[in-house]
Amino acid sequence: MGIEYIYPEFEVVRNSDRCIKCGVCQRQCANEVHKLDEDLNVMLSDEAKCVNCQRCVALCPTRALKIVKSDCRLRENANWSDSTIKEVYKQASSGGVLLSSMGNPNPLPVYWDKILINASQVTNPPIDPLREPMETAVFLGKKPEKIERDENGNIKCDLAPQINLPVPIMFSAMSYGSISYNAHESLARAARELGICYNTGEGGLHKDFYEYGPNTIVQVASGRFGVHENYLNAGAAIEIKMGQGAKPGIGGHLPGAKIVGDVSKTRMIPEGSDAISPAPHHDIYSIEDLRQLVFSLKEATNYKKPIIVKVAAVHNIAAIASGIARSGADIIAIDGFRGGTGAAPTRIRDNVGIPIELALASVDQRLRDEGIRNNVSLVVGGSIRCASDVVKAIALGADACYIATSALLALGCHLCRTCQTGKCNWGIATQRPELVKRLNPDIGYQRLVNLVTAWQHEIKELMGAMGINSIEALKGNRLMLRGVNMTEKELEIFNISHAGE
Amino acid sequence: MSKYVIIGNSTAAAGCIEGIRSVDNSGEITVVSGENHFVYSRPLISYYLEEKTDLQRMKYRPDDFYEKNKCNVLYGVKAEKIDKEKSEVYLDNGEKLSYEKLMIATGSSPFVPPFKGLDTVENKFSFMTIDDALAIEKTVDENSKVLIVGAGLIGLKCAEGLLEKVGKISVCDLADRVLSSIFDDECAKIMQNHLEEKGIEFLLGDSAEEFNGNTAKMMSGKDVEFDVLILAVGVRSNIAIAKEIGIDTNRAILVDNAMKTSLENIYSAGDCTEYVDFSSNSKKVMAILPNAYLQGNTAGKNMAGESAVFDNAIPMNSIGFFGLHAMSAGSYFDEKDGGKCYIEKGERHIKKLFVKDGVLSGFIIIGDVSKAGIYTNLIRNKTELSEIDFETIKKSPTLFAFSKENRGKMLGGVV
Amino acid sequence: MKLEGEVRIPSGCAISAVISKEGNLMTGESIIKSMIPMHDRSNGLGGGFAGYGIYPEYKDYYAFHIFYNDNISRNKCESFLKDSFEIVKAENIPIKKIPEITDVPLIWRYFVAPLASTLSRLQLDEKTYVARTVTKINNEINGAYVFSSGKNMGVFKAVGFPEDVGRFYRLDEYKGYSWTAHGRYPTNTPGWWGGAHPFALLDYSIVHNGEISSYDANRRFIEMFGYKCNLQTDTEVITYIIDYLVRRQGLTLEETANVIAAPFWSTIEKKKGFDKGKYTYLRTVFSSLLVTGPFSIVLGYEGGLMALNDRLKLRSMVVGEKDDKVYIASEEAAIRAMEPGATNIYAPAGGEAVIVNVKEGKF
Amino acid sequence: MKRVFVNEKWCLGCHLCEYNCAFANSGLDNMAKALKDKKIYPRIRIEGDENINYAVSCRHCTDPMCVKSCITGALSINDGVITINQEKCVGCLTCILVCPYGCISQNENSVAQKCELCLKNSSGEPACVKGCPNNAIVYEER
Repeated sequence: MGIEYIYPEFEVVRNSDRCIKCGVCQRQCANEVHKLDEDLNVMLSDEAKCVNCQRCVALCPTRALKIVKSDCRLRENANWSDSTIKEVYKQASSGGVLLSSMGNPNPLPVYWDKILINASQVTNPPIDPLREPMETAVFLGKKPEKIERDENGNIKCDLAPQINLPVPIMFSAMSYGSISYNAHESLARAARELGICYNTGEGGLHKDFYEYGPNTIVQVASGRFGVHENYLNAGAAIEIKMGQGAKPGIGGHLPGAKIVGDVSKTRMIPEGSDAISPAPHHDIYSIEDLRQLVFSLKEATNYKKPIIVKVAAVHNIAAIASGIARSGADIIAIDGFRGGTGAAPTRIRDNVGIPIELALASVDQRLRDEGIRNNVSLVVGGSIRCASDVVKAIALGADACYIATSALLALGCHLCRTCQTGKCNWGIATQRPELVKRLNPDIGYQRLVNLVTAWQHEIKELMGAMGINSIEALKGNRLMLRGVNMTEKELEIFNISHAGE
Repeated sequence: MSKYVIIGNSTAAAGCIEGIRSVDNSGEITVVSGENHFVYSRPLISYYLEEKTDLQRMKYRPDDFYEKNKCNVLYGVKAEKIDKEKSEVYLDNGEKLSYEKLMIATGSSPFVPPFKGLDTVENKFSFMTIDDALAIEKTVDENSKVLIVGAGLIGLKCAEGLLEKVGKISVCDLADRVLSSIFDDECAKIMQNHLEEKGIEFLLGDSAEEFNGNTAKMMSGKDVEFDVLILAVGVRSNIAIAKEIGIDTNRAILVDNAMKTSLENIYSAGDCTEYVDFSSNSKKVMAILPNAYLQGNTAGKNMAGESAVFDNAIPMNSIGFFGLHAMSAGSYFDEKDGGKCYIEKGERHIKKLFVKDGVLSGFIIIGDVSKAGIYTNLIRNKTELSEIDFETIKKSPTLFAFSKENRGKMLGGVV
Repeated sequence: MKLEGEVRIPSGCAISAVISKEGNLMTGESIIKSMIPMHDRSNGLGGGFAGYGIYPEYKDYYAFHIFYNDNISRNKCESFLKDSFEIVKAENIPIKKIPEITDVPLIWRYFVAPLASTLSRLQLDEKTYVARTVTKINNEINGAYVFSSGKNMGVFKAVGFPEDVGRFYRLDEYKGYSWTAHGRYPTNTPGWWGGAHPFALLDYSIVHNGEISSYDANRRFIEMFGYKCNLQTDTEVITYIIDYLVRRQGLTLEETANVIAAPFWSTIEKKKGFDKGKYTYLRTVFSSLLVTGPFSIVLGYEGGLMALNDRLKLRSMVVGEKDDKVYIASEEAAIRAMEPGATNIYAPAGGEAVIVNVKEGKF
Repeated sequence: MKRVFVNEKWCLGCHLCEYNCAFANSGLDNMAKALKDKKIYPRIRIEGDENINYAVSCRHCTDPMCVKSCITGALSINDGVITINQEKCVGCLTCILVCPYGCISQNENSVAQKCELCLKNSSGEPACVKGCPNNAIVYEER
């Protein structure tokens, strides 16, 4: 109270004409916001605990509930926003680093929204995806520089290992531990049905999910949790995680409270011990070290698995990517600064890294300038929100996109951004059994399948409109893009024309 | 084409008809109905008095029941005699019926003790049939003083049915408690208190000894004035017709678990039979409607050539008086019989669970009877209580007491 | 208004071609005639021809056809050429002044051979060297534009209707075993001579009708390998793709067609054994060279022609035959104009390459 | 025949099924109107504790004790579905005494009620199934 007091951010508005006191809100709120007062026979709310996850709103059978932003504001100040001031209060009270989850919510430019897509008119025909074949398959991996022939003159058709995707979308890394077993099962099953890949993240691979191996990317991060020979050989590819868009330059910290049962077994660390991923890989202090790890992993898997190197989009990303492309990596994954996280220091999340759109544009161009674009595939993530974002990313030069936040939304996430509390009311970012069971993978996987299928339809529509009937012909096809509301410099980096040009 | 003859036209007969027809759709079925009524539910006669039902709704089966089941029903006709050699049944109208399979479902009749001076009572009734109910209804008015002899099920249901229609009701019974056949003292007291609160007067451990017009002289010496006398002392199985031809009988006709009597081709079911109580493993007359149906149905199937058994019959009752419900099932073994009793009790409710040999043998509940069938099922299945969470199920009947696996079987498939 | 090369200009077109499998020579008269019935497919802003086997006396020399804006650029270019090549002949390309063709630049022709000393110094094969030189001139010498650079072949193009361009260049005076022709319908250009088609590099020449939607994907990929798409035209990028695949990667024309108009995955899935592997391989490795959107092209090269449609056959193209000759055109009328008695007229399927070669030793 | 089944692995114990059931069988078109400030009499009930929950409703037994034991003939089996004629029922509760699953209960008028798969109301498919937020209750052939 007093100096410590911060007025709640949200208000629970309950329409008493509609509330039938069924108690569903009370039973479903892990934050214990709602309570039936037996004496008054009314439902009461403790709004200080509300994180606006909308679980109660979504389950209230009479639509009696809504959560609104509190209008109890501090005195207006264009420099000192409410949230800035409250962060100062919190830190003055706790003395600690502020933590947040999911992607950077601040109003920084979203370049996807400043890029518009072309369509065919008159001089060439748009193509109707319902009538004509419309191909969205891609192969990720290193392509040979030179065709070779055998003694009979036949082309030698042995390719380096590839990931073959029917649609250029994969689910990006989310570790078992940061998200629940059921969330992982949903992702794995959806990936299998869609023929795409999901990514274990750095928490190892639960024994139940080895069967989804052909649709799994196994990750090796700085903590090396759950990494062993079978694990490396279990997936379709191995991803070395050097960085994450939400928190470039820092490691991870999964509190011991979440290292329970199967999470501990899967990570191969004792129950209750904190899972700390160091900021760097302590065997990689430079690019030549990365090359060694890449080849160690290739050796361990008999050169059967493509190696992905994932980095956060940072200032010097083009040069970094060029280095990675020459390290023996087959695929480079770049994670933009809006990418999600289960927990990150707020200052890092909100201030470090660059937008994926710019990173992609400059990396693709740099690799082409160096003539090595075909030696490596490029996967981008960090807030790919919809099918048109995918199309724009491909047209800027990506081979495929990683999606995670959108996948979580499909699983029920309402972006309340409090994953770090472990009390996810939607059963996603939690290990509490009673919460985990709220995500039925039968529903979850189907929704993921629906989402990607819907995006695929939209991608086909957008391609058809452009007169393109294969995604290959879209890759790097920046002529299909125009900018709006951009400076000359931005247009130059994107290497696109302004709309109207 | 088989010829089936059913003597009787109540629940066991209906069960028998449905049993036959589930196997044999063409055999000829003849029903000999002593009462001049479409099959109706006997226990509803008290509800009729109470106006909770009517003659139409009392019908046990839809109006097209006999037609659909292709039955020839002889109303108001009684079977007088069976010729087992010729396989024929002689009727009181002089006709005879030949049968291949015979069902004796003669039920029971009110037992009227030989009271002195009973013939001096003008308005005296039994309470067994719809005709009894109709006659009582015609006789009573709001000032009537009714004396019911017998505080068993029949007497008390009659009291409930009449309470709103008459001035006063007194119930006497030689036993010192109400519902003595299903309740122990403790339970009986709770129910008695409830009935007394509603306005019924009890004279227990006391009974009429002699009647003189509208006065009953009690054993205690007391005189009780009444306008209407209802005799609900008990019932006797109607077994004469069976006994006559040498069918094995005790208090009632003895049947096995296929409902066969000791004579070939002759079956019996319902209140006129005596058979094994699964909960105590002893032969009993369990004159309750569900069992009558189940017996009749089993018999019917067997008469038509199947081999069905009904081998887990238990005594059970579900009764309510003025909103207070009571249920009982199985057998009650107290400690001297090697049993154990768990009791949960309050002023207006009680629950007693009787356990013997590691299984639930019986229970009595007054008050919240919801889900009591789960207990009944424990008795019927002789479920080992060690396999379930008895502590949980003691508090209230719930499938939660079963293992996850068993619960999965119960709820996860077709049962 | 931006000029050709400064902006990408979509255009519709007419194409036509003829080849004698026996290597019999034909004057350019017939191919000019073929463009007349397709007059409406052009808008007078570009027309051109390529003839093969037309310089038998200089067949061992690269024939450079060059537009100059003026003599300054010519002098600059010629002095550059002299440093790198032996020039056996330099001359104006003969033309006939006609009112339909105006704003004529300087049009020169050189028969050249790379200096052996230069080649050995640079450790380059002849063709690579020539291709580089052409790219260099076109990129670096202002006002000079090499529009034909093959041996024993030549491209003739101008701003105007194709039939006028043919007369302008006096093509009836040349004899070749194969000819291609192009009429252009650009939608947004003042017209520039260099921008007319065919587009050629070494002995490859391309006439193309269509507007490909994969342009920038193709361009940005091919530019990794030293090509510069200055004209921003489909023809240019397709020429470079073919040069890259055939000359530099050593693919056959069929294989090249399987990259440019790759079979659908569903089609590849139905193939068996080696073929399935090969198609998958080609499509995977050269995914960025898949050309989508409408096109019909005729590729001319030493000793043959290849016609190819996009996978969905979004542009018309028919093939006909008569005796030793094979005819290809956007419309059957064009074939009939060349040979009224042509038979076996058919429309090749989308993605189906039609390759016609002159008999070995006949060219 | 399709029946209602619960998978306790996914039952959250939210009790929405009970409210949806009560509403579907209320004959009213608005849940607040139907249930506000009223005791509900659902035909499906949640059992369990804080960790394990599951919903129970009539199993529609192939050999139903309730139908055989009903003293009035109010319960009957029609095309596999066990239905009750509440006009006939006098509330003796014998059915409750014999149902092995505890699936029959008393309604607000003290007569027996049970799940009739929403065949008699306007829900279309069983309301408990339709409203279950986690697909813990399904309506299917097994």
